[in-house]
Amino acid sequence: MAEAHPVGFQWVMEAKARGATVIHVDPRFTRTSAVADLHVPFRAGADIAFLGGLINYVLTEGKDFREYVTAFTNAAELVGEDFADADVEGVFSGYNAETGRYDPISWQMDGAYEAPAAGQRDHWEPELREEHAAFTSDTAGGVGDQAYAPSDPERDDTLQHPRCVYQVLKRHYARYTPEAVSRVCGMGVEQFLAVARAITENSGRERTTAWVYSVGWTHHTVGAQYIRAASILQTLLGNMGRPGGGILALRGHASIQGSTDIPTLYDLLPGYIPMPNAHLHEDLQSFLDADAAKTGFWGHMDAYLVSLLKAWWGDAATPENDFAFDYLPRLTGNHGTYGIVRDQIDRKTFGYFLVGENPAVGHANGKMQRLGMANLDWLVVRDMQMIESASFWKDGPEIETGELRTEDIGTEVFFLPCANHTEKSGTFTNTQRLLQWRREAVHPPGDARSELHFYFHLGKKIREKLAGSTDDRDRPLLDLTWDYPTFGVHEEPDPQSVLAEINGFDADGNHLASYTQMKADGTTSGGCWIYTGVFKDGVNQADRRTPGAEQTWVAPEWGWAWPANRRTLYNRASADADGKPWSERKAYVWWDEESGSWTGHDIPDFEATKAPSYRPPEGATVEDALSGTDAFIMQANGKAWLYAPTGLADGPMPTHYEPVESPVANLLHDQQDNPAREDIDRAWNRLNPAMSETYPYVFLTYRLTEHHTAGGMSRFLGYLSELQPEFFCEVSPALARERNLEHLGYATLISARTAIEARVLVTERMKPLRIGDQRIHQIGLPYHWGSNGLSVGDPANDLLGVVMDPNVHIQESKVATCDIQPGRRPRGPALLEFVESYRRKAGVEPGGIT
Amino acid sequence: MGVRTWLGEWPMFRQATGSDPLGRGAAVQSPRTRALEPRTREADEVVKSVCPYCAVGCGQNIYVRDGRVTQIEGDPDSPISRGRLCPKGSASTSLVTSPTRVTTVKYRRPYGTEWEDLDLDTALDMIADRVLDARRRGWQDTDDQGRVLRRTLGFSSLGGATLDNEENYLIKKLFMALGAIQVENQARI
Amino acid sequence: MTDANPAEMPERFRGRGRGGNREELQVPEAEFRSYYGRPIIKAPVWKNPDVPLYLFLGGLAGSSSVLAAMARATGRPTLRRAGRLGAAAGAVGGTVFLVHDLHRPRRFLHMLRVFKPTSPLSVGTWILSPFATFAAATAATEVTGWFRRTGDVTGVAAAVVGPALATYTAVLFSNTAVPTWHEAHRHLPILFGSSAAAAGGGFGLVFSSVRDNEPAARLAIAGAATELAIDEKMQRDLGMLADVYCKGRAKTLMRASKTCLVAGALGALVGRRRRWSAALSGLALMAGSALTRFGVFDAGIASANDPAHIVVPQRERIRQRQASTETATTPPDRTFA
Amino acid sequence: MTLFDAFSGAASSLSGPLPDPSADAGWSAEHPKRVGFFTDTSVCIGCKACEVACKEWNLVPDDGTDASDLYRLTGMSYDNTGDLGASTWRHVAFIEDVRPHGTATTGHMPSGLPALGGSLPRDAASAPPDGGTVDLLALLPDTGAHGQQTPDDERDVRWLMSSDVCKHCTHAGCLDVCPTGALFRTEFGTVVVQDDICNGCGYCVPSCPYGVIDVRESDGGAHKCTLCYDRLGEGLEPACAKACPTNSIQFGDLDELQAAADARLAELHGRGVEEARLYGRDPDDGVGGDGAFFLLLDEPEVYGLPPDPIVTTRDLPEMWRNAALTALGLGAAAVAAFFTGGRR
Repeated sequence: MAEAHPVGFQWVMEAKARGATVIHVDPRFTRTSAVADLHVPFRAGADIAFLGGLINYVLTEGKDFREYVTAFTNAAELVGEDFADADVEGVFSGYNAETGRYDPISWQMDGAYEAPAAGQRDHWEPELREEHAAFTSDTAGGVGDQAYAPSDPERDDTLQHPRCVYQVLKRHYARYTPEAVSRVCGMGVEQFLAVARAITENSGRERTTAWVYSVGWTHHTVGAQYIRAASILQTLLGNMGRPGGGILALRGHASIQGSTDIPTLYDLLPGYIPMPNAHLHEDLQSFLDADAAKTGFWGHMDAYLVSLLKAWWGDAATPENDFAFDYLPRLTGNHGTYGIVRDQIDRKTFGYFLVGENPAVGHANGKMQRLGMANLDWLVVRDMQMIESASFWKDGPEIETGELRTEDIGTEVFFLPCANHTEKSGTFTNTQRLLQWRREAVHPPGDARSELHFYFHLGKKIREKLAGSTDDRDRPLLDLTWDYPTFGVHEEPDPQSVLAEINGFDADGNHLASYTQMKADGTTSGGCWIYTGVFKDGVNQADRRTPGAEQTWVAPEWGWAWPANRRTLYNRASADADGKPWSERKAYVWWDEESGSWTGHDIPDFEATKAPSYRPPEGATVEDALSGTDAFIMQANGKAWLYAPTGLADGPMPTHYEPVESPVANLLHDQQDNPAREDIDRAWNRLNPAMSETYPYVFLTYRLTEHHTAGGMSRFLGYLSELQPEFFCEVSPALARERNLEHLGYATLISARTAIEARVLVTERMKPLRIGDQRIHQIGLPYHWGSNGLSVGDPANDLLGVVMDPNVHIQESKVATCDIQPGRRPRGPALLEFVESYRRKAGVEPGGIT
Repeated sequence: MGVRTWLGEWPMFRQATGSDPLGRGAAVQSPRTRALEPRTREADEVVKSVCPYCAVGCGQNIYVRDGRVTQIEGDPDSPISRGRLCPKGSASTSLVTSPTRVTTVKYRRPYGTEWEDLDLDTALDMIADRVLDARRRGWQDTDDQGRVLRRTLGFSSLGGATLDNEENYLIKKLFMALGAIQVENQARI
Repeated sequence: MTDANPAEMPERFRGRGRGGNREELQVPEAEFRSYYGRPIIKAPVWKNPDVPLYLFLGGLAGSSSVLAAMARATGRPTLRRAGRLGAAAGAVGGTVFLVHDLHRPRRFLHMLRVFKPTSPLSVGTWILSPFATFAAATAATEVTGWFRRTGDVTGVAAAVVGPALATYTAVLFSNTAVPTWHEAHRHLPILFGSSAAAAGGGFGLVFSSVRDNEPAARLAIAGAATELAIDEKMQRDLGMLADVYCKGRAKTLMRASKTCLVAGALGALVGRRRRWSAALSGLALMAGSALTRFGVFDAGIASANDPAHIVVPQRERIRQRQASTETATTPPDRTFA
Repeated sequence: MTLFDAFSGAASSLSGPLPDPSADAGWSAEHPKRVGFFTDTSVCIGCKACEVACKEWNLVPDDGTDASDLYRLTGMSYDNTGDLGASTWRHVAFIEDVRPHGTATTGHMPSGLPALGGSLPRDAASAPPDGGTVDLLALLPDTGAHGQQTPDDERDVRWLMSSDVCKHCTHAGCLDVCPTGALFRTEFGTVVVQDDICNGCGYCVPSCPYGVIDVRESDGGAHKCTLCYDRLGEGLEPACAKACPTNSIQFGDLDELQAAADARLAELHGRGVEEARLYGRDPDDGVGGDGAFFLLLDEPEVYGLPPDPIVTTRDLPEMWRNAALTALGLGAAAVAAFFTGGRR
């Protein structure tokens, strides 16, 4: 955190000054470790073993916060009898070895089918489940026809029933003993126990523990399950929805949170509404039936979606045409970025917009990325600097090796300069869901324009070109609401008008104040329901800047947090079942008996006047179906899920699988790696075999404080480049001895993809680990470099292959294997032969560009 | 400048006549030093902004003079950052005033070996044509089972996560209307 | 170094913390810690040969001016003429080198903004300026034959200032944080003064007739002898800080200087009366003087670049201070040598 | 105060404690309080925001003389700036300190401890200033009769970071030796170079006991931290202190900073961080105390700081005396040369 989010880290340091214990669990000793109370080094990719070990410790030692667990979680609910745990084998029931996918029907609770609040939805259309399982990667299969029946599952509030979630969980993690954790992770038993004691002693009524993670948890083939494991632990310890608790994702880009909220992601519509999959005879209602829960706040998905459709297609969206629901294109599988690149290489897709993104450096398997771009008809790059992704046809690594020739690359490239953050107004959504409005300070120079300008005018041009078209496929374009007011000589669209559209309007054209005002009858509009309220009262709430010193510590008047300006989600859980704070120290939101409403430091994430004693009547739906203790209001049953009967593609409980490229066998289960992971098996994406002697070392990629991701915003700046001027690898003295690496000399790193060179930093901060009988070396690789800019070097990401998490299709880039040798890498075609010789030795099929 | 003034500005004279005989402070201060003031004081306006690097969302104050950014500093009002910035955030002035920044359209024709210049409007028009062409070529009305797809796979987009919400919104909206499902983002990476 | 017994430390821990030149270390290795062996203070950015030559010329001019005035008084016309020209040439040449040494030479006159007794360079400027004026005026009367009486007066004035010009440069060097210079602040004035005597005397030997050159020879011999002696004492007193004189270019320069001084002094002693040997001796003495300045300059650069020169003496100082606090004696807080 | 008084040291103008250096430099009684930096390295995370913020504000050029020199790794941990200089007014040092296991509890550090106590002194590495390669391996401890290395996982590491800056000494060598008055003491008690005056004589460079100030090749002027003199007048804090994410760099009135530092030191000692110590805090030290002082977690020299700096001008009166006497001696010798032993 100190490395990549230094200013956020001030609060950690402040907590530390007030007596908090800071524990840093990281394979590397970083600048965070340097000021932590305890640094726990361990093997990259072993996080679930570690977290599972902590869960096991909590359960076997009875350290869970029992009142919290019984009040707010599904611990007491019984899992269906069909469920079979992963156990020694490491595979849950429902796995289909042929398709490599799970059918989650056997994971269901006893007597109830619950819709997930996120993740793998659209499971519920009976006649389509087999088709789904066969060829949609998004859907892990369907379940039975009782899908819509909201019913309470069987439960045992004593938590003793062998099939209750608590016991299932306990059994699942029983094998994750401290000794097992020590063996798998390479950390000492005492070290593990120190962490276990620290977090359990620091959780409960009086104290809370927070977990903070970044892409070190998400860049794995089991990434989603890493986060699940942490959420199970935090829920058991009662650390969710409470001040000083939570699982905090430190996101790495100014508005990457916003990019998921208003997603430029293929599988989502704004506000986490799933994109519709292709089905026979699907209409709006059947989509909602399949994707939306009937209870909890997702029960209003109809209002959110209809308002969205109204925002996009205005008067053309009518009850008669299902509010233009058919205008939305349909998914049939994985169209994530790596699949797109595969299709580019296969010449199935022809054009590509790169908008402030530099995949030639920043994405796993750079060769694959560049090869994709070289096979396009046209490429539009919008950036401030001449990044590698714009100039790959000229100076990419494949030009040097002769794999590609400039004269043979047919890609037409448009480089359009873009405006920077001072040259346009708009909102970023930061890592804590806070929208902050930036005001334009200066006009962009030359041809530089904002993305708002570019896409607005591109849309206008396209609509002009199609004007008068009678082709049905052009209706969505021609009916689109696309008339934003513009200003200035460049006709810049007014970003406030866009934000206002996102916020939404009622039938009279008034700004909506809350998503609870949204209706499914077409009388309201709103582009992203979770952002509704950001333009409450016609005021740009994201532009509020009451100084921090002039308001409470929660600072509700700085910017605007979704939803409804709540700063901590599910904060109803900061009070006990009766609505009283768990402790004075940790009071945050509580039930005020006198006024008959929830109150506190934050805006309650709960219906304001629903008393703790409220119990839903039979047949209640949406929020009415949630009781006064159901704090997790987006969940269909209002409970935090210790066991996830649905929503995940790779199991209801996190299970330790080795990274695909691992130097060791899975010591906890027979199954070596995630059986449901996604591969791209192509010559340009060869994988190192597990436990390969040819590629014996683990490497991990990361950022440095002094640079920013793929370097487009840092490698071109002198003040930053001089601080970290060259690409380097970090190795332990032991590895340096083993491979004759010289400090400040060059090393060549080799994987089945390619070989790259880096300067060597020999440092005691890298530690070899003992895993079983093996000594495992880990190599650190900051990934910021490319061929352009002031500070140059080989891209570390070129070393990586692409293999993905099945839930979110994110690549495993935080751990892989390689070899390392002293000296510089071969140049030109010799590099290809060098890499091929390694593949031969490792028994990997021939690779490269074929 | 009269002799008196000149003499009065001569540090030796001030050494001899003033309170700084050793010539270490007040006596040797130059007129230019005396007139020194922070360049932020000359700013025409101070614009509230947010750091464009990571997602902590530190507040920034942008100092502008004559339509140019002269300084970017942390916004002390921000309850998130309290006026502080990391090295990248502190380099924001360099970022926005970078001399290597490309500010005109560059065009590489198919099989070309060099960049060419292109008018922005022409570029936009060419891109619109290419979008429509790729959309047509990649169009799918239904799949082989007759399921309605109503989409195109002809082109795709990959956005960085430093885009504004409003920008992402327009991208998503336009692509959905085009039937283009392949919209992706750094958030996937 | 109070928290560990060096004897218990592995050999490799006891590095000098320095990259090169280990082979020439003649002093016992001292244990010290440093930041990657990097220098702690900054070495002078003064230019070479500008500054050593300025020092040499200043010394030559200063002593020559006295010789000239005395020669005028005692009726030694060739020595007078040589001294006057030497003083003027030294002053003008020195000024040129001093200005050239500046990284912003056009601002030379900024030196005249202030008079700072804390700055040897400021004081030196205020010495050099009048001296150069007097010496140049004197030399002008000498050459042209005009205003001889005025020339005699300015000659005396120059002679009054001259010795200061010759010795202030010692303060210039020793009033720095460069250990080998600073800790020699008792020796350097004598070294530079005697070196100036050798240079001025040598100049007189070269350019005056054998009839007039005896005072020059005496001054030069005395200067050379004193210089050799004080150099010896300085290096002894400097202790480990003298190691910079025992290696690298400074070692070569100082050895050459000694050779020249000894040869020149001997030559002056026995060969003063022959024009050619007097001239040769004079040249040797001047060379010796110049080489000393170059040697001291180089030694200072090497000292500044050696973190051991900062850390070891300062640690020792701290140790002695602590020891004296414990035993209630006066702390020897300045010198460690 | 007369020139004579001042120079003779009677007014503590050259060394020793000096409560008000601004007044000593002729500023009137209404001058502002002395300001400074307290850099608490125990909370430094080595982010280098200070380096960048300083350069952005002061428009300091990239460091190094040419491009090949500029963007080169030094191999000194994450420090690629090397040291303070004309174009580096804040410099963050990184020290990777290794000690064998057992000098502290495994991996356990008391709360508030950035590192373990009780260290085996050593150089972090030996990087020659000329940029050659460094043999880090040679510095690793040997154990055992057969030269077996201590297993890597049985050594502990701590990583010290510290943002160095001009000390703005009470008795500033650079200021005292400056012959033009370019360097001067401001009304805030700080030491600043006036670039319009400096003629690049370079005297300040070797006169700084900390190796702070240097002459920049590109413009020939001497440069160093100004403590953002231009900002102070407007009531703004210096750019580095403002940016510092963890408040490792604290700016304020010197007396308040000293009190804060004393409290912090006591707190750390109370937590068992025995190796914490203040550096430059003591008005009785060789420079009369620093305007910018530090809390360090190891010996100063480990951070590249002199352990016991003394301002060179402390000895100046004696030097002048010696030089004057020698000058008299030289004059006398030259005169004597004309009389000794009569004329032959």
